[in-house]
Amino acid sequence: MLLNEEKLILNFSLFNNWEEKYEYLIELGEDICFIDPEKKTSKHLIQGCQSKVWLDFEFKNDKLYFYGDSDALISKGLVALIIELYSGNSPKDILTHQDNFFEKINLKEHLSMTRSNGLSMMIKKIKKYAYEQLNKNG
Amino acid sequence: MLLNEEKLILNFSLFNNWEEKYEYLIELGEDICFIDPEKKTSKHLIQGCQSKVWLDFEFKNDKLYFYGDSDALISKGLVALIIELYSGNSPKDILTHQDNFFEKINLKEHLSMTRSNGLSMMIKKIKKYAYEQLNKNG
Amino acid sequence: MTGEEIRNCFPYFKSNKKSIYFDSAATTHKPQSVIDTIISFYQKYNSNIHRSMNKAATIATQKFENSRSLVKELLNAEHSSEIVFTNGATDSINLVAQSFLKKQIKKNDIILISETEHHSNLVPWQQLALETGAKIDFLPIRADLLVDTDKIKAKINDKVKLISTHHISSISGGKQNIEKIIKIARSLNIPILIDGAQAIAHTPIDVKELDCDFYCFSGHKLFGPTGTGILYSKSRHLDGFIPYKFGGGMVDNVGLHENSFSELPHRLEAGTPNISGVIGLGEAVNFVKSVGFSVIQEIETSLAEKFNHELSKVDDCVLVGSGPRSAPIFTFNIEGIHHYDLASLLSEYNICTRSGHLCSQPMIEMCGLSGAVRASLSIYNNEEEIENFMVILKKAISFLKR
Amino acid sequence: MTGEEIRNCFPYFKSNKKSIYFDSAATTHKPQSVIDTIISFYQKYNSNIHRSMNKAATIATQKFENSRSLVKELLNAEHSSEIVFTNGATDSINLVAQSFLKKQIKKNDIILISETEHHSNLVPWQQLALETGAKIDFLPIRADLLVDTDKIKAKINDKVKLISTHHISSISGGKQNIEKIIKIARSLNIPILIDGAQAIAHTPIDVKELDCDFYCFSGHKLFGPTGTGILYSKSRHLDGFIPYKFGGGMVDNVGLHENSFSELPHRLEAGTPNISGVIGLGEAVNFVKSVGFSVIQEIETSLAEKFNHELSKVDDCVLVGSGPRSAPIFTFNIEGIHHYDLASLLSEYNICTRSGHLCSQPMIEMCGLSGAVRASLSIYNNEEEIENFMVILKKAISFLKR
Ligand SMILES: Cc1ncc(COP(=O)(O)O)c(C=O)c1O
Ligand SMILES: Cc1ncc(COP(=O)(O)O)c(C=O)c1O
Repeated sequence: MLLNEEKLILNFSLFNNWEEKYEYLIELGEDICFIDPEKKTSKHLIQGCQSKVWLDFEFKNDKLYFYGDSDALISKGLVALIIELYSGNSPKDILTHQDNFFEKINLKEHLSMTRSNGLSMMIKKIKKYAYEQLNKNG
Repeated sequence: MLLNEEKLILNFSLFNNWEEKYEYLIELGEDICFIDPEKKTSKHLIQGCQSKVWLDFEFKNDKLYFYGDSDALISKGLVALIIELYSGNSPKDILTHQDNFFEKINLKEHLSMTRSNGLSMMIKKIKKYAYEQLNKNG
Repeated sequence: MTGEEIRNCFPYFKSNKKSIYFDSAATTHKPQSVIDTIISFYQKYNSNIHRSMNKAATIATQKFENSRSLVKELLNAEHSSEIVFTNGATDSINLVAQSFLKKQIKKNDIILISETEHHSNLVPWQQLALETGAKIDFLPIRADLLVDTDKIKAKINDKVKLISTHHISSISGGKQNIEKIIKIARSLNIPILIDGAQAIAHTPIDVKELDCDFYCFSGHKLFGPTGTGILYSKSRHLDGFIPYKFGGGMVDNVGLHENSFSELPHRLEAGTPNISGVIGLGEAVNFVKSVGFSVIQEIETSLAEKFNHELSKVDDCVLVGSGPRSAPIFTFNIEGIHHYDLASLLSEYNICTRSGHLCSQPMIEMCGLSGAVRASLSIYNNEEEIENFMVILKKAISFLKR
Repeated sequence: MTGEEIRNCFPYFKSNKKSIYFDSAATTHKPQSVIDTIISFYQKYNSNIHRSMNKAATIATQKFENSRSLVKELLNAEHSSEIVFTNGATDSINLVAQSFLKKQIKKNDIILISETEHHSNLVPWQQLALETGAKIDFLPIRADLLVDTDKIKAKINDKVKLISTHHISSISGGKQNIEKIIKIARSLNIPILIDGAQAIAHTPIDVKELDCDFYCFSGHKLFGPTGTGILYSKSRHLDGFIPYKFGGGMVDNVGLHENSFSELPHRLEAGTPNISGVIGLGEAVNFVKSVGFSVIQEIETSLAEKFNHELSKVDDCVLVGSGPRSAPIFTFNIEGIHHYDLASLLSEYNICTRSGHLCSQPMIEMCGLSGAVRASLSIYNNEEEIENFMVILKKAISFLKR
């Protein structure tokens, strides 16, 4: 389990319908850990055929922290959610984390459309960063 | 209608079962207008993936005459039948002949498997010869 | 047939009473008769074709070749042998690129397409250009996003070795003046390919009258099975096609080092084809024939008018391409709302649309957009669905704009 | 499952009570569950995949990708991304030739195959050789028509850029010692492709254990739909595959003159794929899993023994390939009778076999034949059919020998 995972699953379990879930997502997106605007370059861009996602990271005190953004409200919320989930964890915990989190919160749909949005690519990238950190230090 | 067409359709209509039809075909093949054995070369060969057919022709008194052979009994009978049908007719009659003959005698199956035996290729060749003669003379 | 009767032919709507399917430009549903044809193939005379000498194989082969004749009639081609079965429009275009154009195109030659093509009619040419040193050039486009036929000639010179463009746009539903484009190509003796993927279900095609060199489409957009496609090619080009897939079924005589290819079109259809798909496609053609294009066009025109009228009442809605429509395809954005957000919400409301760059990124970018939402209708849709769609669209907008 | 229970899964036999289907090497029948999967796709969640953001598309995409995982498990591949969907074994082999080998093969390089290959594993290499100036060379063959693994090394030098051979023969049913062939290729660092078209329905495959570079098969020979196929490729090769079909669905970012390709394996799957077919193939894999290869092999071994025993009592019968069989495939001639005549008669008696050169002309000619009759069985056949077949075979022989 990652740091915030339980809390997030609990939050999502409280919604009675998708409207509430989306409202929550959109709110999450408003408080996203923003990527430095100067870093919104192709280097940090994850291109889906529908929405754009930018992602950056930082390694501090043996933990990974992520920063991101997206051009669409809902995907920004999803990016914020993914950041909430992974930020502040150790590379090892991130790498070994099983992806059924999104099934648990019933958002798998958004994640399975690999090529619509950049989200599953984003998770791949997060794991790649974790892998690289692990190899650098270990 | 070609010269022998009516007679051939009548003959086939007399059979009660396929055994009789095949016996008749095999007999027909025994009396085939044989192609000159020297002409059994690749030039006169029509290659199917199952049986081989050789075909030659002659143009005499404004009529086309065909000679052939095959390496299998039944296709030899079919070749003989096709020769019976077309030989002795004018190029024009051959060219304008409609191919439902084989439906009428219930042998379409053998003809439709284009690439199993050379038969439909053989008919194409016969029509091609007829076309060439017509253009030479007309 | 009435619209209601047509809808009843499609079992999808019986299983999906609550959803609205406005994604027919991506793929159409299949009438029960097409599904039954596939079932009947697998249950009754399943067999490989062209090869085996047995009764099941004979029936299967005849049905397979009968589909070829049906497509030949649909397009009013001259001969059945001008109809090549492929896996889809994409495959057909690649076939023209690899088997026809590649052998005759040289460095600095030009392939003339447009910026408004679907990726499938763009990327194969980009790649061929990369490979051969040829160049891509683009037909001039008018404000209505269609080719400006008055200005084509300026783009043409003796370096142009092929023109390829679409018949009806997958974005705007607009119909090119392909008659005129083909006439120009013809007069200059340049081969022309028409991508009919979005036209085939909406308008009758007569390749003899059009006099185009190539015409292609996908079965799955004509109420037929997935994994089927057609390339029509004039015989005189087809004769020179160099196969680019090799194997069983396309060779007559095979030696250890060389072989001779079969007659056309079999030479271009290597391996066991999608037999059930092709036979199902034949039935789809029968279905279209039984409805008739005059009925199809009548229904679709009235659906398009209704949709257009209703959409015009939605605030801040901007359509991509505003000319007259030959297919009920509407691509739009709501100002201030991201298309991804809108499509996500529509999806939650059980509406099937498509959003994003719609496999036409250059065109979308040419319009200054990052994407859009597309609602594409077909003969089985009805006015009630359009009304419900508008209600939900407005709900989604107010949710996102709150 | 018992043989009887298995047979009952196949509706073909209910519609064809009087016929004997011994042509499973050409194509297998489909269990009702596979047909139902196709019906259910078209009736319930028909939709294009990977592109549209809506519920039907999500289900379709998930089922499509689930088929990839099922095939990955069937072959015990490392990653799902090593499984590329093609249109059939022929298509898979062409993909390796065009996308993998072509870019690295040069004049006088050697492609090592055998004279006993199916045309689909021969003609693509001949053509690539013609195109590139490379040469085809042939693995040594033993009297039992299998590759002589003791003599392979003599054929190998640093010019050899690929080895390709079949797993189980479509003519003799014999199984190559591919374990050993692969080991030799591996030790010399030569990529090796195994054509598993005739193996996939008869024997479990473990590509990790085999350690081959490529493995391919067709869905329609594994109780699945037509128009589907698989190429398994080790990731490290796949990374370097240059797509040879371009279009929608295989590009991430498209500009007017260049573009970037999607991640693997999508990059190699341009255009709308055979969605219903692939989903049906997944169900076919489930079916095979539910029967299990131990049951399959038990049934087939006993059928093969029975067939062999009965056929040995037929006068003047000459088998092609006489070694042990790993699939119940019997190719034979009756001396003095042309295979075409025999197959024609069997067909009149409602027996489905195949005859001719069986898409393996070099092998048939190597055996000094112009063709042969092939009876190929599968798990749904039974002993009674074998007995009836023999009675009819003898009738046909006496008819032709009269
Ligand atoms: C205009 C156009 N061309 C080509 C295609 C490609 O069709 P397919 O994916 O069936 O090969 C499409 C389908 O989206 C299209 O709309
Ligand atoms: C050994 C072998 N390889 C390849 C193939 C080609 O399969 P397909 O025609 O399904 O592409 C076959 C099928 O006949 C075969 O038996």
